Amino acid sequence: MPGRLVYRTIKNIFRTTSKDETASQSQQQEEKKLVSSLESNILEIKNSLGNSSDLVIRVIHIGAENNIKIGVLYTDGMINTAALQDLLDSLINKIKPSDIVPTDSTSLVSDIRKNAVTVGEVEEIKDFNTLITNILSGHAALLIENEPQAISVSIPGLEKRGVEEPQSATLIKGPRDGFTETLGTNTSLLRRRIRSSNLWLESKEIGRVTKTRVIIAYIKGLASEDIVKEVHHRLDKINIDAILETGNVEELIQDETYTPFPTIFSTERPDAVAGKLLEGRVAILVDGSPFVIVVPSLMVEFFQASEDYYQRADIATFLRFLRFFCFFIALLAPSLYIAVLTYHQEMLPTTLLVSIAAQREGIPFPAFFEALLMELTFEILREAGVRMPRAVGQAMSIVGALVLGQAAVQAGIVSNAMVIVVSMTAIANFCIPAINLAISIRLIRFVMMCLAAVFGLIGVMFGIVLLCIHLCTLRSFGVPYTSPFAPFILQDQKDTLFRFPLWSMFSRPRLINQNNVIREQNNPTSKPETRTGK
Amino acid sequence: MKKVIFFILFTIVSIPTLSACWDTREVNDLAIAVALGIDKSEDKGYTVSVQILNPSEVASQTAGGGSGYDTPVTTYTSSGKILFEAIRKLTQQTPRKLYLAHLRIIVIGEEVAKEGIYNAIDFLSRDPELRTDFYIIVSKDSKAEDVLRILTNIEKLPANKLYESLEASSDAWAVTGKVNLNDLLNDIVSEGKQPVLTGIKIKGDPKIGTSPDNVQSIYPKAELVYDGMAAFRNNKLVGWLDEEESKGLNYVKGTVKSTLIVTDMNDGQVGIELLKSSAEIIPHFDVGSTPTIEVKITGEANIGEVNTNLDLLKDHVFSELEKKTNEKIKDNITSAIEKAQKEYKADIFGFGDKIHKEDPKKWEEIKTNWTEIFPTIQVEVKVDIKIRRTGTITNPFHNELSEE
Amino acid sequence: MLKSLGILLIFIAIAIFQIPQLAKEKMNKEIVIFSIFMVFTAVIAILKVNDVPIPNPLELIAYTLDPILNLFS
Amino acid sequence: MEEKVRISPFQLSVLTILFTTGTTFLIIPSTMTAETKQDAWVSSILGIIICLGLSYFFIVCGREMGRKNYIQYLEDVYGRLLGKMIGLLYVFFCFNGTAALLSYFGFFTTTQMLTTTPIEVLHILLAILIISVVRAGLEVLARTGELMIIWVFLLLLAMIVFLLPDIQLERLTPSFVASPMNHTKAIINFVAIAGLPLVVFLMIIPKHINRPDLAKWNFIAGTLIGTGAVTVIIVLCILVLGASTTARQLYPSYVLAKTISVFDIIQRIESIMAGIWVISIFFKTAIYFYVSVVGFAQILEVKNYHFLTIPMGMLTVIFSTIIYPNIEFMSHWDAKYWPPYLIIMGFIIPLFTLITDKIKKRFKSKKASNSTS
Repeated sequence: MPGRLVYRTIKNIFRTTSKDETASQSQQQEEKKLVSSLESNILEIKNSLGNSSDLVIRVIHIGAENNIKIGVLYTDGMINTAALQDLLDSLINKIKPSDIVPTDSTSLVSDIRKNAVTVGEVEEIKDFNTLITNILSGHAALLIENEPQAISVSIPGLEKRGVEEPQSATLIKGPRDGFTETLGTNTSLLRRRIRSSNLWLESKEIGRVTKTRVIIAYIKGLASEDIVKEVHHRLDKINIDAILETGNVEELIQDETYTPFPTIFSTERPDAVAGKLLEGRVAILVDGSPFVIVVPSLMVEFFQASEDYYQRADIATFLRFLRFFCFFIALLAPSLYIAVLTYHQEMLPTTLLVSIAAQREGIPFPAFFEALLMELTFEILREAGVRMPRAVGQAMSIVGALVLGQAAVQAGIVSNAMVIVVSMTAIANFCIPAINLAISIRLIRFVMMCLAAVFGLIGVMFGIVLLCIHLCTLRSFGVPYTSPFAPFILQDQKDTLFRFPLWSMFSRPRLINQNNVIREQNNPTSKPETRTGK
Repeated sequence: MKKVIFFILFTIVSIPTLSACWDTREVNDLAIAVALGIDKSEDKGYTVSVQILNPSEVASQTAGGGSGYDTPVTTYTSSGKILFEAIRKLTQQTPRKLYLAHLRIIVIGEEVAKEGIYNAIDFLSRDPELRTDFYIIVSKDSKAEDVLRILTNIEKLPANKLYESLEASSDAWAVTGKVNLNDLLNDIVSEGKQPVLTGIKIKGDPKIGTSPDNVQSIYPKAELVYDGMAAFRNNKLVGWLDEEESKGLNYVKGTVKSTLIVTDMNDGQVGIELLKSSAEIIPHFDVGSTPTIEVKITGEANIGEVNTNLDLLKDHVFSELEKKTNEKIKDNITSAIEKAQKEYKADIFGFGDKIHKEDPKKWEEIKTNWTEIFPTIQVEVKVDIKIRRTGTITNPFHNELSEE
Repeated sequence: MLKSLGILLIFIAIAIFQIPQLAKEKMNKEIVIFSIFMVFTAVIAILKVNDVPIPNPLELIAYTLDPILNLFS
Repeated sequence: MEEKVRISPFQLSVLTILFTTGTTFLIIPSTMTAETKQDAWVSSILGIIICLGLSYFFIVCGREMGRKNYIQYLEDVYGRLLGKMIGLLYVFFCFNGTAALLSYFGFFTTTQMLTTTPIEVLHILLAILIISVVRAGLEVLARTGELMIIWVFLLLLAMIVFLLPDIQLERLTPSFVASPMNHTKAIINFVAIAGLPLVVFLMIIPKHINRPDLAKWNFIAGTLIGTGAVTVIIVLCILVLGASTTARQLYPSYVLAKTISVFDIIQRIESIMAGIWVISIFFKTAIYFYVSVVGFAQILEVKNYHFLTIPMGMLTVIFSTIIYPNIEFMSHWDAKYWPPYLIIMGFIIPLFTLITDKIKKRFKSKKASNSTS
């Protein structure tokens, strides 16, 4: 059993390191209370932040004889300066000397809190750790001389991007706002669309170091309690130092890691998220990322663009079909080409066979390597195109199209037909609205090509069956990934391959939503009453 | 963990398989055969000739281009005791691996046809590479080998030329028959029907036909022409039907899509274009043990050409034309039937089959000596063609000319 | 010889991955059954690769069915 | 061993359809037309009726079984030892079935598509599929079936539509000439290949069905659709190829696909049409394999069956090359021994078990009523 041994040791190595880290972390976090001396409090904070340059400390005197020393601490750039100005103004001007009785120690803090602080959320804090965390997340801390507690005023004012059109999912018809990196903005975008008291937003903090705020959004009564519970459970289980993007959360809570398919839907579009919430799904928003993930998600969702719902039903259905078709092209075109060209030449009409044979005359590679070469070249081109500065893009396409396409054909390295197949595959790949699914297809395509090279069409069929088996084993938060095709649910077919008119989609997806299935009632077609010809 | 096991299993299996791709054949490593000829060789075996196309020449867009002319096809010949041996032996000559899936046409030499085509057919239907969608024809007065050596114009591939012109002549002139492997097999196996195959003839000098000169001149010195049909009995060729008889045969078989019938009328000719026709074979069993057969042809026709002085719009003209057309068709059919009955004793019309279908019990009785009975049976032919339209003009110009 | 070795390797690889799984769930009986089964299969596989004739199960069925069929005919 | 997986009645129908059509599509047209020529469609329709009766019979058996699978039930009826021995017969049957189907797949692909590929590799290929799907469980198998059956039916539909121009109705004549003896033989063949193997579903119904009350009609409908599709293929073979050509072919429906030619564009697509057979053979093999593994696990009384899949799968691969040494043996065995074997396994044993159980139950209830009164 050496395998097990290796597995154990590796596991142990990982475990020990993580234990050490948590241990050191918890040592640091030992409760440290504030003391009454303002000086030493400030010093302590300064020290624990390592004299950080973005920590701003102002000491002001207020009160009747300017005898109360107050320290104001905040992080530069994390707070709203206008609000801070207001706060300082009111501290200095509004508090009349008579209001403050320096001897009454208990009421001093609450006095200031009641009278002077007019903005933001206010807390009273007694230990350093919380205080420091607050300072670092956009609070201004007020430390008062001779008081062993501090007032923390929330006046966050981050530099933020405005609401812009999302880059990853553009559309022609439909709302153009997209999520931003700010959590508050994102929740407000959702709230604006669903003005219901049933839209519940539950907050969590994940990441031992980053302490990222994560919000679980769902509609009470629509979302299945089990799934909400499961989401909480899975998020609570996360024990990691940093959450920097939604992708991190996604990877940590998904059902199955060893799959190229995305089992969690993520989008930049608030309208898409709102729509999914209304189907009874649960959204997870992560601070610092414009992507929101929605669970549970099914495979068909990755073929649905939010524009589908803003367009006529028949056109949307056509587009859906087109996308499914493109899915198959993107997945299979090169492998079918290889299979037909190396195993099933009889499938080509004689004239086509002759012209391909003539093209391939003098090409040194077998069809498989030719295809592999072109596909890899294209993947490289694409990857380079994504990471490149915009300005170079033009040059890139010239290099790609002319140098690699034209020249390679003329040099007799690849055949024209192969270039056509590869470009068709690439274009088809772009038709799939969800990028994460499109990427997984790119991966599987290579496997298919290998199978086609070894067994021809039988190999491709083998690959398809294997793919289906794999898809059927997948689940997203307990919901079978391939539903509503398998298990087949007739009512849910209205929003899969087809997009039925909205009035006919009166039920929510069955497997996701068991409690409140009916969307609308007594609302047949919205035909006007037939007019009598008067 | 499950996935890991699976992955490892998969790689273990796929590594040896990837390194050996058993059935791969690259397109550019194939010698694509488009036509196959089967002849007798001197030593009782078969000679096989294969027409292989030359992809770069066929696919080249600009003809010539200064680089000179390569023939679009090359024909190789080899012989062996059985067909398969001869084909495998061909690899000694062909530059690449022979690939037979794209065969368009198979030419059976007259000699082979006279000796029997069973052996040839067995290989053709057994080999998985071969398909069944090629046509089978018989070379007339020449070897199949020579037929495959003639270069053709316009259709660069002679095999394609043969294929296309067989289709065209069968559809528009109805003197040839499109027979593919499945049809042939069914006919050979069937007790009440004998196969017929279209014949191909070389018109002109076969020697010149093999050189590019043939296609570079506006008037080809050697041409491939379909000529009549070959009647078989028990898979052996017994004789040929000429053009008219072939047409008659096709009428009875119901395979006439469209054809032209020329009738004499008022010291001129009228061309009747047959548009659709259907045939019905009705066996009767009332008199004695030998059945009689009634053949009924019905159809519709147009007037296609009038080379005589004729007032088409008079009411009796159409019926007269119809009568003459019917007679003409009937002549064709009876001459074909007579030839089949008297000369070849081969039931190429499938009368026996029809009897089998209509009255299986009776057929059981006469099945064994059908070959003897067939020449004696009475065949009654009834033709009923209706002429419907006159084309885009009514009366011919002749009428006005003669008035002057 | 090389083939037999390869087969052994495959079987060992599978055992290495399957047995820890069973051990994790404390299925000792299953481990025993699995091992016996694997050894049996490996032996058959090696015999097969070395062209040792292996009885055909269908022959067994045919052998038992023959008397019944004779009864009817 | 306790499995809690449940499939829906619809999924049961899907599996039944795929199970009845697998291999049947490929081989039955030639065996049927060999016996009854152009009347094969008559015997296959009679065969359908018998198959429906059989599937009803299996449902009746299933009703008696309650929430047990067939092998548990056998142990119940005959006692532990005898029950296990009879159960072992079924495991043996399914094991042979799996190996034979792998062999069928190998013969088919090496004959028609990949002529020089070693047959073992193709066996291993299919074995990988069935091992992975059976490891994943019945639910995944059923769901995969739902995904794939659409393609099978689309391809089948395409084949029928594309072949419509080639149909010659007169190939069906002369009709009703085959002798009753030939009909009986053909029907026995049909039932033995399409109907009787359904006995393996006793391992699935009613135990693994989430709504056993609905399963009855779904099972019967599945049988009807499956055998109906087979009949359609038989009729199509006769109409397009003719009875004698069909009977002569090893795989007539593949030749059928070869003849497709519409507008000179949709032609030569038999390699795609092969998908029908590959998919349905895959499911039939997978179900056989599932039953053999689960049955074996049941007999050994182990906690789960998953660990048995790989060793048993490998054993099947080895035996798949032994079980049919050549096509001649295959056709001989299938013609002579398969029907009686299946009649014993698929009809006589279940019937006997059912009767024994009924008698036992009556006896028990009498005893019980006697003791109470």
